[in-house]
Amino acid sequence: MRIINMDHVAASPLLPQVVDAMMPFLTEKFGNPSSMHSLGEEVTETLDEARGKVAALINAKDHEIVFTSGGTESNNWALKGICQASRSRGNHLITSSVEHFSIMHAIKALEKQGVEVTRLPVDKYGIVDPDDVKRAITPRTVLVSVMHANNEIGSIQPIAEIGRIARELSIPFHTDAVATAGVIPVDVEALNADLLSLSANAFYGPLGSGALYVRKGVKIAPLLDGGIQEGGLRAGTENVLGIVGMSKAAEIAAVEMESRIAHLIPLRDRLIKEIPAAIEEVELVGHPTQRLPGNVSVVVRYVEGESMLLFLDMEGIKIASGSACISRSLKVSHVMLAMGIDAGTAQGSLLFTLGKDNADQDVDEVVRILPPVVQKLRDMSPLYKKTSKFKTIT
Amino acid sequence: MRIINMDHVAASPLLPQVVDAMMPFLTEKFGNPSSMHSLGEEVTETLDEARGKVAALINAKDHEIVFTSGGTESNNWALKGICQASRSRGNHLITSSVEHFSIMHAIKALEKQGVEVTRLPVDKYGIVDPDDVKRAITPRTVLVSVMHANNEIGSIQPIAEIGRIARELSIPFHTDAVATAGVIPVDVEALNADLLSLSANAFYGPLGSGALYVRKGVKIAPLLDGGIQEGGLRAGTENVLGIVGMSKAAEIAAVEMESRIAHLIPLRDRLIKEIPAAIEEVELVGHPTQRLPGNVSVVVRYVEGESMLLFLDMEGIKIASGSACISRSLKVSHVMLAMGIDAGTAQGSLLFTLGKDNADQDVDEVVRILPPVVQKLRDMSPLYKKTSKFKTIT
Amino acid sequence: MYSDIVMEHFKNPRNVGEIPDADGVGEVGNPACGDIMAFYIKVNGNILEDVKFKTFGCGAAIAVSSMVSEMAIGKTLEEAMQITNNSVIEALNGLPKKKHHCSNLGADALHRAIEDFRSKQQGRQMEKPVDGPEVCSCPVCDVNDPEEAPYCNTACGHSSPK
Amino acid sequence: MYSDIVMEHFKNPRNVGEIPDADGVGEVGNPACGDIMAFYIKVNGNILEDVKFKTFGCGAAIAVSSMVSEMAIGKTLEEAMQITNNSVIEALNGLPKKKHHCSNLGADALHRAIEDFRSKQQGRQMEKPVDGPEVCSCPVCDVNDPEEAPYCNTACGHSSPK
Ligand SMILES: Cc1ncc(COP(=O)(O)O)c(C=O)c1O
Ligand SMILES: Cc1ncc(COP(=O)(O)O)c(C=O)c1O
Repeated sequence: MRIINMDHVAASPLLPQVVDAMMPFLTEKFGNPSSMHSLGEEVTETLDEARGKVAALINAKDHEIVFTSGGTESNNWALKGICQASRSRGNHLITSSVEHFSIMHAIKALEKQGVEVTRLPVDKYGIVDPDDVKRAITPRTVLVSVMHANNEIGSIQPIAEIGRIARELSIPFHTDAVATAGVIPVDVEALNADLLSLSANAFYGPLGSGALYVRKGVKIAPLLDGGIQEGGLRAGTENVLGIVGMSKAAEIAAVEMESRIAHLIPLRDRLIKEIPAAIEEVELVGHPTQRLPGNVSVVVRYVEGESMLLFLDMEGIKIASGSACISRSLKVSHVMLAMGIDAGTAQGSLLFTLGKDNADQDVDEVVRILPPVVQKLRDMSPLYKKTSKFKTIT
Repeated sequence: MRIINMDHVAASPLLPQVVDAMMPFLTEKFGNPSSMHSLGEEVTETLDEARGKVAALINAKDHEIVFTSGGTESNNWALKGICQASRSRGNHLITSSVEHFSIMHAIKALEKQGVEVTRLPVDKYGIVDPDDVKRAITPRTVLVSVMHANNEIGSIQPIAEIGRIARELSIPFHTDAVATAGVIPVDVEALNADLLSLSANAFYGPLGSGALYVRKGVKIAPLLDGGIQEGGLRAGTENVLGIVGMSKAAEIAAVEMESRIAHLIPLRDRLIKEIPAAIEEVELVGHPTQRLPGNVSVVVRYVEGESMLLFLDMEGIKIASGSACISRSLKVSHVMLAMGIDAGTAQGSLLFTLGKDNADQDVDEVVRILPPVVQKLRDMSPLYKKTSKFKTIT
Repeated sequence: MYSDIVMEHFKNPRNVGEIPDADGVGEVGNPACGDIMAFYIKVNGNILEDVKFKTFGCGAAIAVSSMVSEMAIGKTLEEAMQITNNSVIEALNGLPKKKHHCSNLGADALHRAIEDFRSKQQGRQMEKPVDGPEVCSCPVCDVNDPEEAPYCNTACGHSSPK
Repeated sequence: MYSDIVMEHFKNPRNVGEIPDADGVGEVGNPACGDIMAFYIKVNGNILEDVKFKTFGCGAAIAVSSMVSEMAIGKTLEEAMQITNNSVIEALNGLPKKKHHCSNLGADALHRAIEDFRSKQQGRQMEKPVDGPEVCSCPVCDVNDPEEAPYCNTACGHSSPK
């Protein structure tokens, strides 16, 4: 059976060039960049180059890139590190109500320590109004953190505008760009970002590798204290393998980005059009055009996401869902709730995240396989009114 | 030129079996363990197995192992997470004066937030007196953290005894076992440890991968908040590659540990005997027998470590030093200072950390090459009194 | 994740449907938690002559419903009341821990249908059942998690303090 | 890490030694920071006829000492006083940033030896020089770090607050 991976948000395969770049660091280049001797030095040089490649991807300067263990660490560090460093200035954070768990729960942890939080609402497309940011700012505000694009619903936020508002009032601005960096153009200057989180797997780099961009001059406390790796900002022996892989992936993403986007958008738009045409009572979640090039998020009424996902999995189609059963938290996506979608409807969430290797025939397959799966499950659903009251399907 | 790596504390090459185990996760097994579908599931199974292997290495239960980005994260998390979770119980920490930077500076960060700290002295071998631990405990003590063995001087602490004292008073006990786990027997039951940090490279696993053992029932706040990876204790997409490598390395370490130790101790003891025999005014640092099997730490008077290291590097011998010039902090090792070694003498630090591939002929080479290097540098040193006052060496 | 038996029941659920003139009906769950199960029973004497269900929920919920229906058919009411979460899980050759709460719903819905039948027999209107679990289960240690945390705060071995 | 010129001077340092009847002696540094340099000069008229040094320190410290001695020999005292940290670093084809503080010591020690010579000429005893840098430099941004932090707390782009 051909595997159709449309769950790139969860994991994308490494590019072959990335694997090739990593290979020497599995064998002969095993040094620790902290070592003074030649074994360490060759690795130090590699890390310097890696930093440059990741910096180039987002138009940053080399020394503004700090390697981390992924988007979650970057997000936790940005929030906790800025709050810690800003205690004398204030204790108020502004964020949105559709952030990733790694922002949402880091902020909850800060709230327990007395930090005050404004969570901005979103419109029905999941998008923040920059004017709300302006209104929320107080003299005690130490950070604005709004994600660049939402991984679950695909909507892209007006980050440049939000960043401009924060910059005018000299408030540091962080954006979680895990869903966008390496995927669509991300430029820390254009976005007015002071801190920006990214994660390697979004652009076909290894899982568990990421970076935080920290604009020169921004005061941030370390999350990991210890040795003087990463300019004293992030201690710990570096995950050299991950960094090498991420940087190679970043280098390639910069080159291929335009053609990847041009490839993805027509596939995305076919699914957005053809799924609701084939199945009644299916709705698109998120903004129709202001969205990630590979993101198709829909809700299918009267059925629950995991059951659809399992049938699709058996047919070789790999996707995700924001339903409660699938979430390890057993709660329906807070993102959809924030957009005004009710919890019952949100259970029918299906999330297709396309990648560079998806093709038109993959879309054909989804459009062929999904409708009978949905029908079978609707026939079993006590919520589905249209089914003949006494019909059984066994 | 044959490379003689005696800097295993900085980096050890991956075992070939570890590389083999990692390979599939560079290519076809790219899934995210959080995914519901088959791509994720095969990886989830791998992580479960990996947890079991790491647990077995230290006699823990599977669910007590939490994967981290290395020893530094494990140490930071143990300290900050316990303090955070224990606010209502107290705010006093007990530690030693010879801990790794990742403990020392995490504690300094906590001190700035009002945590009170007792730093226990050490004897001339760098060893803590368990009675001092007992005396330091107050009703407000929330954690005792003393390392298992010191990476720089090799001395092994009386951890089981310190753990017993803490256990009797129901105070959580953490030990930084980065230098010992996978190297010598580490058993969380025998050591009475409630939390234990380990790092994969100590036993020929990848850099930037580690774990924290958290005994069932111990209350700890997350350092990385977010998704429900690692049972909700450590959010973030897992570094699957690193975890797979670490677990394979752990599995092999458990099997080979005894023979590795039997191989290392005679090499270590030859260096400990033959270096001072070949060079006058060289002293062993740390305990002569209560020490890591591969650790040889000496101070060479009147010369500075980096200059010796560079000459050895040119001859293919890779070692480390605790001298200020080598430390990225430009400060001499706090460990040696705590042992009562003066700063000037400590500059002459040389640290040989042997690995399983070192052989007798490597020891021969060191004993052959080191003495003329030292003599050349002593002849250049304004501190070396014995040289003829007017002799030049050019 | 799921055992072969679970997958078999999920793929080919037995006894799906409604019974138009059911002697008892039981419904539990709510869409917010992701599962709703409705059980319909036909009683002959003291015997469950027919059992049907409709389920909105995850794979486990569907398999559990199917298994409960199979286990119940032909049993006496007393025997059917003995069907427990654990016996269902056992019959399914196990369920992932985080899915255990789904199996509770299956037995509950059946029991409610039987109670509904008994109430009707006694000429009483069964009191409107409280809606299923108001709080969803902890995925980590399988206790109810009353709070907004993404993981269990209370009963797991490692617990994360508030 | 080091340039070829640095390595060359480190491996084969020029002018190592002491001058028994030196006209001026300058010593800077302290062992706690890892570097001590002692310079000995022989002055003929206004010219540095001979310069020798002894150095305890890292590779950069030795190379800097050697380079300073070479640059100084044959120069007038005034010219030698113009030798700066930067000119030494330049002559060495650069030094790693974290080693910049070593190069300061080389020029300083030479200048002290010259001052010692001048003081003696004027029949004064040179005031005992203060011992080298009491605080060691920040490896990250190369400013003095007065505190115990392992990295620079003040002037780097990213700074970590107290
Ligand atoms: C928007 C967003 N932020 C943060 C993260 C967390 O990144 P990581 O899984 O690398 O920790 C993710 C992961 O999917 C994400 O989609
Ligand atoms: C005793 C000790 N603890 C902690 C660490 C930090 O571990 P890592 O480098 O994996 O962050 C080290 C590293 O060498 C160590 O030797």
